[in-house]
Amino acid sequence: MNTMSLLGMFWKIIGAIIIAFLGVVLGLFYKGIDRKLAARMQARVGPPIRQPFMDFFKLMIKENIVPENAVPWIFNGVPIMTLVVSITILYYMPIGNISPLLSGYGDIILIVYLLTITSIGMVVGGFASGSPYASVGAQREMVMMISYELPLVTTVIAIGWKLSQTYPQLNIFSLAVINAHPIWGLVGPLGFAGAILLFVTLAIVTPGELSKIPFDAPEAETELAGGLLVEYSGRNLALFGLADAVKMIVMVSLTIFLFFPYNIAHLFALNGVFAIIVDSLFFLLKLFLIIFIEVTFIRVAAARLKIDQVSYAYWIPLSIIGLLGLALIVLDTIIV
Amino acid sequence: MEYMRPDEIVKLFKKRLNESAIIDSRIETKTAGLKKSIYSVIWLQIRLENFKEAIKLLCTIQFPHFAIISGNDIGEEIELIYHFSIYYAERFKEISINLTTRIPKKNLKIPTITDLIPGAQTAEREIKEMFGVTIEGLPNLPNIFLPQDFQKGVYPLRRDEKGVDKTVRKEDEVRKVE
Amino acid sequence: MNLSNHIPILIIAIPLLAAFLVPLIGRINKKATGILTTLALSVSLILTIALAVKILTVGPQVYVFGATSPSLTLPSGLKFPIRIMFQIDAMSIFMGLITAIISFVGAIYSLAFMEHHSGLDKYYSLLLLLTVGVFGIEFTGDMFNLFVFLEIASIAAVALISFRGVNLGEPAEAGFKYMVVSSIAALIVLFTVGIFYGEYGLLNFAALASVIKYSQLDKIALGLLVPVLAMKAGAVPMHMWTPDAYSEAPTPITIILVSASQASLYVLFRVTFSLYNITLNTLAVGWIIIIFGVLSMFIGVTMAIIQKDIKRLIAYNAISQTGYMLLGVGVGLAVLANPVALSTYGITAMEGGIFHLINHAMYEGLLFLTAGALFFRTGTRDLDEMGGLAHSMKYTTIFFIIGAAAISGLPPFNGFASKLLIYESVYRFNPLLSIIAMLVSILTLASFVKVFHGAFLGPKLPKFEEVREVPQSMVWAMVVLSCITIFFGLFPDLIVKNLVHPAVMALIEQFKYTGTVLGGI
Amino acid sequence: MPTPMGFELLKQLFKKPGTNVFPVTYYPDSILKLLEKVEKGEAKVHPPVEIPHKFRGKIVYDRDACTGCKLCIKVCPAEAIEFIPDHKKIKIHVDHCIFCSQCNDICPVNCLSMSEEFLLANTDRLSSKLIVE
Amino acid sequence: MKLNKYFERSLWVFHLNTGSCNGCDIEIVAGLTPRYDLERFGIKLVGSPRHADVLLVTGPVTHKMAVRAKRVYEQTPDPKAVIVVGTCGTSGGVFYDSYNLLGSIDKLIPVDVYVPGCPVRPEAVINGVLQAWIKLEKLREEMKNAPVK
Amino acid sequence: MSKMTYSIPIGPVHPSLKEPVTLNFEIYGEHIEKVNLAPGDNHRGIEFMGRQRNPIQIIYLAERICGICSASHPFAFCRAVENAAGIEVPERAQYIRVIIAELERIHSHVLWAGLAAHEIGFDSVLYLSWRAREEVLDLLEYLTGNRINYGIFMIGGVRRDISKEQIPRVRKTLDFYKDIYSKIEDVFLNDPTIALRTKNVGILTKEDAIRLCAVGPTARASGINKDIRQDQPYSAYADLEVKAITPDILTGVVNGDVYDRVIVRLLEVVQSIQIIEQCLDNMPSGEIVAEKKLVKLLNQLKKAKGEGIGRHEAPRGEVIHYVKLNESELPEVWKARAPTYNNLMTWVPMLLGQQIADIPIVVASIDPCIACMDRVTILNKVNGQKSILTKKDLHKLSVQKTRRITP
Repeated sequence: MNTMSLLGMFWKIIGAIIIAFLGVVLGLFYKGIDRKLAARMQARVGPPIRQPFMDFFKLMIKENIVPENAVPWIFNGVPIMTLVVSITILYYMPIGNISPLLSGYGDIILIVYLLTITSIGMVVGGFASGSPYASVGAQREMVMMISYELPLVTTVIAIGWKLSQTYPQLNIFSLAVINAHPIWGLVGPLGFAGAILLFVTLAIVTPGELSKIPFDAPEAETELAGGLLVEYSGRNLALFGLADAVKMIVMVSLTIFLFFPYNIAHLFALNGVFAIIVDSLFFLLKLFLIIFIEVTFIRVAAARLKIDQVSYAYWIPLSIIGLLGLALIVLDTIIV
Repeated sequence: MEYMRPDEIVKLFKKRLNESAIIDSRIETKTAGLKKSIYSVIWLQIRLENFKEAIKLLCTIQFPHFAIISGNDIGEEIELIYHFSIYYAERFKEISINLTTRIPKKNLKIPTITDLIPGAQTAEREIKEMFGVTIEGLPNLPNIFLPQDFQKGVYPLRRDEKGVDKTVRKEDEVRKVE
Repeated sequence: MNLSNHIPILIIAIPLLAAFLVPLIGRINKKATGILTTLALSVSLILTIALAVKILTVGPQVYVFGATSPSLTLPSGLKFPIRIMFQIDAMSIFMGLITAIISFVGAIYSLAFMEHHSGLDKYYSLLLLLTVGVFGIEFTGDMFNLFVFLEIASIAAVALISFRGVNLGEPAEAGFKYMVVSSIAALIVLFTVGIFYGEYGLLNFAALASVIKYSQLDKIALGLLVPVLAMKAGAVPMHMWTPDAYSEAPTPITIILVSASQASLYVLFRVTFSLYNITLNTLAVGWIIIIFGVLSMFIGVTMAIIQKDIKRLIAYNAISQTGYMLLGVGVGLAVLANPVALSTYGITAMEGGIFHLINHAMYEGLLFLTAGALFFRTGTRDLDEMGGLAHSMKYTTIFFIIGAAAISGLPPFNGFASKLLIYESVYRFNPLLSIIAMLVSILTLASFVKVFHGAFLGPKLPKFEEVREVPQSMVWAMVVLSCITIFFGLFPDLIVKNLVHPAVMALIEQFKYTGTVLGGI
Repeated sequence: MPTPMGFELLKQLFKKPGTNVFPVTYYPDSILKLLEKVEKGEAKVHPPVEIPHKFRGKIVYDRDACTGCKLCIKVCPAEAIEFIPDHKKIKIHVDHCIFCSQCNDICPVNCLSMSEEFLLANTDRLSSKLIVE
Repeated sequence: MKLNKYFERSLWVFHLNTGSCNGCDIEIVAGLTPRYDLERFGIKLVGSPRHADVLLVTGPVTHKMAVRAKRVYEQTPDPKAVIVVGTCGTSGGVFYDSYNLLGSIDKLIPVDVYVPGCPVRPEAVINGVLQAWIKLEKLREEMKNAPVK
Repeated sequence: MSKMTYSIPIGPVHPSLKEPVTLNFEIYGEHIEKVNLAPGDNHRGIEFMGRQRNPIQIIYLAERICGICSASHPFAFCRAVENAAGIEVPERAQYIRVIIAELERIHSHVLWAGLAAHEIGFDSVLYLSWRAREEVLDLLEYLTGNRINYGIFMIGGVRRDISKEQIPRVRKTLDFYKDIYSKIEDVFLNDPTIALRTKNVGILTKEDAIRLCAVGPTARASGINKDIRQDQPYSAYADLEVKAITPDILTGVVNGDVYDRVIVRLLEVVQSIQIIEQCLDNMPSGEIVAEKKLVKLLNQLKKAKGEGIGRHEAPRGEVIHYVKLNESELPEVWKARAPTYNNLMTWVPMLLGQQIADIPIVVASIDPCIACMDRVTILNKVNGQKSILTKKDLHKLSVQKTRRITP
């Protein structure tokens, strides 16, 4: 990195800007779709798909109130930090067959940590607001973060390990590599089952990571009046909204990279620009499907769980599922 | 004890409490529906001294369902009506019993019934706050309805000088008059 | 015979001299003591850096006291190193750097922090002695001097831990605990010295390493050394002394104590790698160390989360961080005998562990310093007492955030760099290890969010109305550490390539180590 | 989720939503322009859910029939009706009216009746739209 | 106070009951349900006044709630609008002549739109929102012509 | 504050409450240590107003005690006045009254089901059930002329008849409910997440229910099969076979938790449908009101002297009105008691030991009607003498609490 030519740097910056822009736009766009679909499932017309954009622009002109108990520079800094971090994650993500902007050692672990930072951002923001509701919300977010970390990490490590067994010399944790070698191809029947378990784990971690129903205890509308965002208004709220949107993209693409990194361009013997276009489109399609399954549908088809139920669900059953998946994959490798 | 008809209940009261205790008693029977099926309401007016034992007696018949206490400011006295119903949970059996008693304004005191029927607490506190009746034996709880800083000695449902005198008239009286 | 050959002794000698000068100066002027100490330590810092450059470019250096060659020719014509000597290779100087930086920072910090205490002259001379001891442990080339320096350090440390007053309960207790622990350690070391001398008639590491044959006695020696050194390093389950000592000692001392424990960690590595190396059953010993590591990580952090005393909390986290180093190096040791595994991930793991050593010293120091700053202003270490300090102590808050982020391994701070190395190598040895490691760092994060919320966030408390930012010197001390923290975080490959990797290699390649001494013979 | 609700939702996804899109489906580009168009009759506003016969909407007053008997004032629960002594007529303040139509029932000459208009939102509660006389 | 055309396209609503009889409240909620679905217009019920753009106030103001209502109004960040739903909020309706009522809400906080009705039908609520849109758009026009300072 | 409990005020303005009421909780960890009710935010002094109005005006006042029970209060009030003045209500009117009351019950219970789902964050169910609810509202509008606050009750009868040609429409709606009902029941009783949130939450034992004089579904869910329509049948109920619904009808056991209350309400919807159908089947012909001429009625009431109570089983439980007429235009006493007035006290045993997350659903589970409940209270100040902490203290305490529960 530090030995990078000036031109390369320049291009990277351009790319960074583009990706940031794309990420935000896509995020809001998919949020719109999510809301629309949810509405349709509830037999409503629902808001227009561009609604999230309007919400954003509206919030940008709203007055930005800082409660007197809050520590202003933290209170205002956190939303920006959260947004920046979640955009940074995008730079490590290959889209279709376009290689990621940044890449180095263990991107995926880096991503896991960056995701943590976004959650921590919310937590600190909540605490910084100095309202009891926000504090309770922040504590819940904290508890949840710790709870879903184990299953998430298990999934990531398990897949990395499998790859490392097959290709010892590759730089395993770089997403590009994982993207290039789908897990399903590497494992036998046992491992296949394991991989499925791992997918389930990740699919259930995702709504928690995005704190969507049934895991939205931290922001429980009817209990905590908006939870850790209760004191936020105007610009800060808008930024949090963006961060949330981007985070959704990130989490879902994570699922895609780990489990469905397939491209279709080569099927049509395409190459060059067309390949890129086709694959990107295909990627968007995958994004849409996974979002529908992991976010929208679960969101509308479940009631909110209590925090202790959430934490139990992640610590015990889900962790067990994850570890089981790992065990199966290991077994698969040892036996074969 | 076994089911008693309204008149039997009144008799029971007359028997258990001494004659003078029951100032006035009447049994209403009402009909309903096409079949003109009958249900009855008992009105008993009881001397203040015997009031508590009347309630006790009532409780011996069956743990009564306590509804509410109505109050009325009649000149020198305040009339309280305790609305009960017994023999509920059985078709056509339920009987409403209304125990009336009058408290002289000189000495507004009445024993609490919360020791027998905890559910009556809200109602008693309400009466206390609305009519300034001292409920003896009711733990001195904070006002449930009136604020702490509510004007002392003002009891909204009183008709005498202790009631709220000026009320906020409809806000655009003025407009109307013009 | 230019001066540069004498740097090693100078590094030790200057603080030592200063240590004896300080009381004299103290008679004239209290203030001067601090200044003198700082000067002395700064000089030795500069020298250390110079030496580091030399060693990393030229190669290991052997400094023999009172002669040019360590060896002494017996009438029989047999040659073996017998003289007192320092043997400084990449690993030792790596440790030396840590100590130099930390002690220097500690000295600066003390200037303001200890201002209002009495008996400053004692304090400073003890501080210097402690530093000398630590330096010695890291530089010495033979077992016996190891014991000597160990003792020097321990005694100084004990005095310093209970410096806040023997009549006060906790400091005395903490000091006593430390005394017991370190004297046991010293005795055991002395015992092993006896064993080795009895068996081989040698004390010099290199010489020993060249002849050691992992006999029954050696096994015993190892079995004695490993736990004892782990204890000195504060690894679970022999960690009971750490929280007390760390939290009760004056903050500048605390951070030097951290580097002292790391020194004994260094000795542990030195013994296992340079002394025994592949002669021993690496897998078994490796696993033992790994288990020490995992236990420390997990128990340390879980204990940390429930603490109310900010310094104790950080201390427990220190324990759990020690676990990471043990884990990384332990994996390295476990696969030492297996060149393929070693080359694919063993070395990376060790790099992670060693790199974490210096990172840990930096951010742990930073955190302790911020904790000290809070104590300095609020006069309490109880989290429930504090609150809303971010309003008034902005810099401290920022430093704390940096430190906390680093210790919980959040990018882009140095903690992440080293932990990443550990994760992405250890999981190949055993995936579960990585999972635990990552989980632990999240828990660490949780514990620090708790501190952050408790101490800094929230409404301004009336009782802390007059609280303001800490004095210059303390701020600067923290600035130094946070700069290093961030720098290491941003350019990890630079550090790893130039500083850490050589150190790791120095550990792994035993023959080099022996060669430097015996080669001259 | 394989819950009853889950299936229900999936079914619903492909059904037509049960929404009555009054007055328009989405927010128009400019509400004022839309209203102009509606004035001109170029655009159409989707009607509300049809209201039943004998719906109690805004009150209608037949000024000539009224005899000024004040019975309506007697029963009006909301004091929405104001008597204007000098010409023995009444004035109904719709912003007070609770649409109980009690006055219609009691009026001896049936000069009061309920219309079907219920979209009474107004930026000024004293506007002439909300006063019937 | 800034305004842009997205403001009225995503009005977030905070529902404030100052002592109403529930009729209007449930009709407001009904307004969100499939039959009427206010979310079509980007209207969404939020839990905290900090997030709100519009206050939907129902009911005659009891003295107790008067304090709250004022506080909520102050907590709501600018720009904001107030829509009174129901007759009793508009003028007091049946609730007059009591010692505990403030009467209509406009005595307390500036009101933009009144929606009489007892209770209002959900369509009437939509109509009220419509009035608010018109008002806002007019306001924007003015600001474009003569930018307020 | 011994165990570092900290206090959270819920309400009067809180998204989980559609009406203002203040509950102060002392929370330890996530668990409720102490509950302190402070109702009265919604008080309008209705009984006081009642003193200055004639009975006909009071009907509409009573109607607006609560918008959701806007048939129950007039029903009870009219019965009270009739008893006091000795007015006989024509049978047809009695039947119409019952039909309206039962339609209201359907509307109220379905509404409640939706809100309950909303409280536990299950908005899809909210939408499902409220979509179903629109049907009955349309019907009520069709019969009475307004969706809510029907204004159909009149002393001595009803104001509008249900004509022959209206009946098919009614039956249509009932059929609609018969099939939508199965769907709703399926969702509520078979959804795992709903079960997770409602089972063994907010338990009210039968003893407590009796001692605290609970009424309505709240009492029935605790196993007291108390229902005025059964115990002391009035109006047309006297001719119908009404049985009080208790959860064991469906499950065989009585737990008295939120889940049981759900069951009771759902079953009562079915019951109401049956009742209405019976009413439609044997609805007698005849007058719909005792005295057509309102002026005459007013005079009659002015002359009347006497007292009477009127009771009615509202969706939420027993409503009881007491009226005393004393030969004057204005009634001397008008006392109204709504079900929530009694049920309010049951919150305390239900909420103790529950979690913060349970508050909304438990509070909602008695289907509170604060508007009803508060009609009598005068001004009220938040949380009596119990020291409600300032925002700062609150924060401070929550800070301490964080230390315990993070993570």
